[in-house]
Amino acid sequence: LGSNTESVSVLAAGSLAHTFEDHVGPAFENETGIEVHGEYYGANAVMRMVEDRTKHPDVVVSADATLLRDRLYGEFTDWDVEFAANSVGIGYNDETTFGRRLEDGEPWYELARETDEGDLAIGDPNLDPLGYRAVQAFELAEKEYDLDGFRDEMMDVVYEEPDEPQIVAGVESGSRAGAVVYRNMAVDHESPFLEFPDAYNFADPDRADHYATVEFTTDEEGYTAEGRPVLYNATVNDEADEPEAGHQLVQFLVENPDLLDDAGLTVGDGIPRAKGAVPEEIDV
Amino acid sequence: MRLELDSLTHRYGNEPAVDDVSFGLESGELVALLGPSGCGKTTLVQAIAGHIHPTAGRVLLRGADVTDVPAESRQVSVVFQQSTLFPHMTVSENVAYGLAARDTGSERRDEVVSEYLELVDLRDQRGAYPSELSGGQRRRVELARALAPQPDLLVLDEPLSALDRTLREQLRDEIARIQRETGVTTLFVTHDQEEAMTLADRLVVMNDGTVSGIGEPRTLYESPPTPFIASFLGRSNTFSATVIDQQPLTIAVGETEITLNGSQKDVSTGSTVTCHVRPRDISFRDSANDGANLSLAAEITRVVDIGTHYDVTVRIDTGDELVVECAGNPPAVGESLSLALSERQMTVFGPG
Amino acid sequence: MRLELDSLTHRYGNEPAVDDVSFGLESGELVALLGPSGCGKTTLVQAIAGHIHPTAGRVLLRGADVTDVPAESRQVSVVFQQSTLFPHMTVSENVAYGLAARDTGSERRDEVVSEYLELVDLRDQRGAYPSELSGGQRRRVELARALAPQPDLLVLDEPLSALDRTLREQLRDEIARIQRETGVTTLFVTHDQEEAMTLADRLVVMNDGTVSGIGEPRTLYESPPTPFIASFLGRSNTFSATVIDQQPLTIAVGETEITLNGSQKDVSTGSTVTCHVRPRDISFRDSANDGANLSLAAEITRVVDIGTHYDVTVRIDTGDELVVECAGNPPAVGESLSLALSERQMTVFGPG
Amino acid sequence: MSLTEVFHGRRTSRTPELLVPAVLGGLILLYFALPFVAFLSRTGTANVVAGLSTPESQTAIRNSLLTAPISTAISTVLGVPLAYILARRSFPGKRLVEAVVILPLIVPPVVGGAMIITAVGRFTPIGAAATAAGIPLTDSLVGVILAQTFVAAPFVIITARAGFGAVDERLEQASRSLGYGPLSTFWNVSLPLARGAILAGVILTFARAIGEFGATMMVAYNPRTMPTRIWVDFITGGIDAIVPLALALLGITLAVLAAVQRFGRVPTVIER
Amino acid sequence: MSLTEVFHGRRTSRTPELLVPAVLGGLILLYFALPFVAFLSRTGTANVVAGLSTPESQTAIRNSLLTAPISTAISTVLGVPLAYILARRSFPGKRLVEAVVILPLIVPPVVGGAMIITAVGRFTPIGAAATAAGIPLTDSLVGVILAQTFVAAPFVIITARAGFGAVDERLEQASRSLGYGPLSTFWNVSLPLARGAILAGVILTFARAIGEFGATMMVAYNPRTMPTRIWVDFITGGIDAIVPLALALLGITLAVLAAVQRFGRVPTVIER
Ligand SMILES: Nc1ncnc2c1ncn2[C@@H]1O[C@H](COP(=O)(O)OP(=O)(O)OP(=O)(O)O)[C@@H](O)[C@H]1O
Ligand SMILES: Nc1ncnc2c1ncn2[C@@H]1O[C@H](COP(=O)(O)OP(=O)(O)OP(=O)(O)O)[C@@H](O)[C@H]1O
Ligand SMILES: [Mg+2]
Ligand SMILES: [Mg+2]
Repeated sequence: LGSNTESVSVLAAGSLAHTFEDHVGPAFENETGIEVHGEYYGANAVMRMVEDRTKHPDVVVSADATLLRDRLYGEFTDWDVEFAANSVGIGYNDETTFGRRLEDGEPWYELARETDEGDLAIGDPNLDPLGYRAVQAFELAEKEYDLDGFRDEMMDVVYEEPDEPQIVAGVESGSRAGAVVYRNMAVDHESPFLEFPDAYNFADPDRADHYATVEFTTDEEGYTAEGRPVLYNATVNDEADEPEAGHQLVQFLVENPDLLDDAGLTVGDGIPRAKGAVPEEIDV
Repeated sequence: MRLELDSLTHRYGNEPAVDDVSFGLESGELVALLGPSGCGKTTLVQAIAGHIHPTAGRVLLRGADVTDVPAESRQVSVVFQQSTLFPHMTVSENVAYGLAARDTGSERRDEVVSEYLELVDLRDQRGAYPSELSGGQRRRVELARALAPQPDLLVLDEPLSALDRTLREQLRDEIARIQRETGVTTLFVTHDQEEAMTLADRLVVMNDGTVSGIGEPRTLYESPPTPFIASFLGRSNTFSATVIDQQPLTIAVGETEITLNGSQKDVSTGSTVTCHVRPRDISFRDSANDGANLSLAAEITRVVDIGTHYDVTVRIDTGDELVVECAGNPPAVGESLSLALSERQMTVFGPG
Repeated sequence: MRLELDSLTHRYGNEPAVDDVSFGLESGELVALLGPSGCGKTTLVQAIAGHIHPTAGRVLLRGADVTDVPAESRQVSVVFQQSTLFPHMTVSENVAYGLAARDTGSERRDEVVSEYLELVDLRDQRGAYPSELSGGQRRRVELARALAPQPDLLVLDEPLSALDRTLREQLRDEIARIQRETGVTTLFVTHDQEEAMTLADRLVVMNDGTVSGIGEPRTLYESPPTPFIASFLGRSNTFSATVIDQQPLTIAVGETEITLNGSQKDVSTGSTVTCHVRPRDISFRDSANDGANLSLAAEITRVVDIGTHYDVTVRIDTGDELVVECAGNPPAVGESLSLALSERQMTVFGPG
Repeated sequence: MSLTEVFHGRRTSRTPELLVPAVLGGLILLYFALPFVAFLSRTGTANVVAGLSTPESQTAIRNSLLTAPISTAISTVLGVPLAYILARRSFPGKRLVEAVVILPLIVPPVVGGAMIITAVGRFTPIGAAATAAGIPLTDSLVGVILAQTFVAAPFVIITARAGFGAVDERLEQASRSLGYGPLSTFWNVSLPLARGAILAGVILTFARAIGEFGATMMVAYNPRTMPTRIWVDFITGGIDAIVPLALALLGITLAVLAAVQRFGRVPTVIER
Repeated sequence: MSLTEVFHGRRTSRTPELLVPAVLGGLILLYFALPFVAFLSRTGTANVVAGLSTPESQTAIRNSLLTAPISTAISTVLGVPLAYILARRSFPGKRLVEAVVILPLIVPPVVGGAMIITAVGRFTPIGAAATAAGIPLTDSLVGVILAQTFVAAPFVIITARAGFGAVDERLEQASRSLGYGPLSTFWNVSLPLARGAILAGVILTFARAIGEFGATMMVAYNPRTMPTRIWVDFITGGIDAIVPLALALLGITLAVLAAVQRFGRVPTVIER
């Protein structure tokens, strides 16, 4: 049982499944001979599993840089590297009325207001950054276009999906007209995508302050997340079985922005960026 | 005709179990279907009841062809050979089951159930479940269940075989009484010759899937049409003889010549015939055997005390051994005696 | 003793099925266990075989207490009342099963299987599965399976009840032969009196969970110790009489006085007694009934032709009805006749 | 039952006979029990009551108690007749029908859920029609029931079929000969005799339905049932957070099981 | 079988009799089949061969074909003896044992998986010892087998128990009286007579094991089996991407099913 080849285990946010499975993994193995064993859950679940030691990955990758720092710093790590950004928008099904009208150029917020309950999906804001980012995007859009009560209206009609994978599947399979997703997810699934303007797409690190004007507090734990750019960061678990391979993988992410770009992520200026006591194996 | 089988044939796979069987029951008749184990009796019952579809032939009930009619529409009450009591119902629920199907009111139903449980001597077991009954008790419940709906056609597949003689005779008499009183047409399957002969208006004797003979019990018993029936319908002795003359038929048994005035058998002179006579019908010649007009010399070879009587085995001239039933004072082994038998009780079968 | 039951009692729930039964079988004996349906025969068999644990009492085999010994160590061959053929084995595999347990070599096994299938007349069914056999054929396979391991103790629970008479007698004779030849101790459970009396060295007659009498067949038949045995062991007529005198015992049957020289019954003068006589043992008085020393006046009330003989019902002075078996030429209904019966064949039971 | 009694009476003297099977069986029991014991000993049961009194837990329990019995009822009413037909009739395509019956067992529930969505999602013809009629088939209690039924119904079908197969056909013949048609015979004889098996199947179906997560998550993540709530609790609060609901789930199922056994006088759960 | 024949012979004239059950049964069949049909008709089957020839798919298939039979074998070897004891003996604590047997069915598999981790995860004494011995119990094929066995074993236990319950105890008595002890009687009589039920249980267990996802994901996300691979394909490529492996999974299971039926001469899958 098991193979002799070296491997590194990665616990990553679900929105990165495609990136790691189809782009990073094969390329990394090609270069180093080390297999990438990925596991993908919602970003919150990832943190939870590490904290509880349900899972013990070598590398942890988060879709929300701050989340990782808040949850894992101290006990599991004291550094991380931001290696890519992503933008938020609406993935839609172009066979639905909603989709067609969106393609015809009607403003998404008008159309979204007219949808029936459940036509649009967002991630579960209590579990998943993608979920609360959608809520925050609604709030920023409300401010942007002076749409009174838009956020609350939307919260009444949207459906909260548990996990990132279901969101796109719902749109694909005809269960939803559209969903607030990351760009790379739409790219993965080759489904049409309407990117939000920079004002509320969370893609621009320079607008961090603007994004931070909205916040969301989760039901369960009362964890308050303020709006911030979608920045993917990675770290190596202090308890890792294969810290060497882990460091190599993080280094590989830093060195291969093109690969990430191909996967639908954005690697703009100022990225990669290190934070904390980055080990010397890693050179940003 | 109430029930008629018309050229019925049934095969299990390729094995024919019943082959071209035809017979009928007149309304009100009680016919016993008799035959050795494996001869196809149960197969016929299943075909009549509608639980197997015959390979060929027809089943007619009350004049109508029912070969394709489902069992529940045939209105035939059946006691199956293997127990079919409903294990989840008590004795009285089992008996009431057939009544409910016929829309008997529930008060009347209780009455009828009690009546039939009384009949089979199971008042005290009313509330018991079948698993709590002995083999014989189960049988009796099945009988009561079949009789309770007062059907006009009753098929009983060995209903009494698990019972002791007292109870068997009692139920046999009851079946006969019910049959007499209600005139229900009854087909009674049994392997017990005595039972068949006691009960039945007519016998259908089967052998190896075919009908071997049909007739009234005494006729079949006293003048069996085939050697099979002769030996099957009661204990039978056979010995061979040679035909010496035709008119009147005279045969030689060893050195004894016997003239049979009554028999009109079509056998040629010189041929060998088989004679059949029942152990009961032979006695040892003494002053009283006036009715027995034939004599044979014999030597006693064995005497078995079987409780109710003695079985005395004798050897006659031809070397054949015969059994003689004898009520008391059996002769001693080795003794030479003269056997008395009457022409009326002897049957002669031609060669082949 | 080969097999001994010591004060055996068994209750199902609270219902006692067998109550304080004790009897034993000597080595080589063939004992028939006889009794009406539901009297507890099968319960005893199950206790002997080790499939139920008696509520009280002990089972001893070959001198050792086996009450707590599991069935497989008891070395008792059993034919159960309900079929227990293994449905997933062919006929010959079923018969060979018990041989394999006893480490018989496989060649020898085949031989023995063939031998016993021959015995029960089922050569041709070797390869058939039990579901393809008729009721009687299954029974025969079970018999062969029990006999094949040549046990020294055999318990047969109604092994022949599903068979036709010819086969039954044949197998009965075979069982008797095997028993004689091998000396296997055999307990033969049956509800058939004739079978029991033909086969057994001794009878154990049960009634309602208790032993009603034990003895040799003829003794029990001719001098039944209890009215139950009298009526159970054969057809029985009873009529009441009054004791007139003690030495010699003289009784009045209606207006007829009968003196019984041989009977030494302890009954007081003036008490009412019950007399028992079998239908076979009564005849109509004519010149030949020399052995029958007693006479009773009677009137013919009914004549039934039951094939092998006639059942003639007569009414005597006391109003009791008796049945007389009569081989031929029955008298006419209404005729008045004198009955002949012999003292030896009459049993008198005291009051109570 | 006399046979139970037979064994009862001899139990003490006989138990060692089955030592080998007892040891083998003990191993798997141990393996089943170990995770539960470890789970409970790790987490403790302190705050169970508090955990169950939150409105979220209450809602989840209410939803589960509403949907699981309905799914079980649907599965039973539709599945038992199918089981009877499968046990008693041969017909062309029977193998296919049998394959269809076990398909939902083979497919991982999440995949099954995805398939259900492709069939009845809100923009499929069926889903759209239902939504128009005011009965959305996804993201609703109806959706939960659809998911539960899909995943759990094979249990009652398979168990009931085994039960019917064990009913002696001759008893049905006897009922027919006593004047009852096939349906009344089914009702009076086959059904009561297979009752034990059917009840066992119903219990299994209920257990599977109330514990169903994968397909439910796909078809109706909201409204939350106990398993979806457990998942959310797990992700937000970790393994310790799921103790209250997990215990409630086990408790409810075992209680239903005991009730059905007592009420239906089924000797044991998993009998036939 | 003569009884089949009985019905065969009458089928044509009788089918309408069972119209009501047939219609009810048809409904649930339709509901089972609909998602599959919708799924396949939506996605088509064009690139199945291509999808199956990727190294990832190959590995997943290999891992599944390795682990599922082992889990099934373990479940059978340990479960059938337990089933026999449950069918034949009464003992104190029997109810508890029965409850333990169905616990894995009640718990949602992900929760079950989480529980397994609390018992044998790498930081537990058992898990640590095993890892030290070079046999890690999580994230390994051994872990997959542990998860599959936990989730699937109840099936063979429950089905086999039903099978043993239907075996006439008198046949076992006859075998005992012919000189066979309880173990040989079990082997020669009870086992062959319950064979149909046991094989059906083995098939169900195999189907459940090879399709197991929830617990496997928790205990051993890697190495990937077919269901975990399907999941990853699903989250990376969406619903169309899972067609090849989903079809392969169905195909393998149905093939095993057919083979066991033929080989074991079980009349039908789900019989007893
Ligand atoms: N289901 C079956 N499959 C194959 N052969 C069968 C089947 N049932 C009966 N037979 C065969 O058909 C023949 C007739 O069987 P049937 O049961 O009708 O006999 P029977 O006269 O009732 O015998 P018995 O007096 O022993 O009950 C037998 O030779 C038997 O072996
Ligand atoms: N399992 C049981 N539970 C309760 N009562 C039973 C059980 N088995 C038998 N009995 C009762 O015990 C008594 C004796 O039954 P048993 O089977 O020993 O009778 P039997 O003499 O063999 O009768 P038969 O000749 O009818 O087979 C009967 O009254 C029967 O009702
Ligand atoms: Mg028969
Ligand atoms: Mg008995």
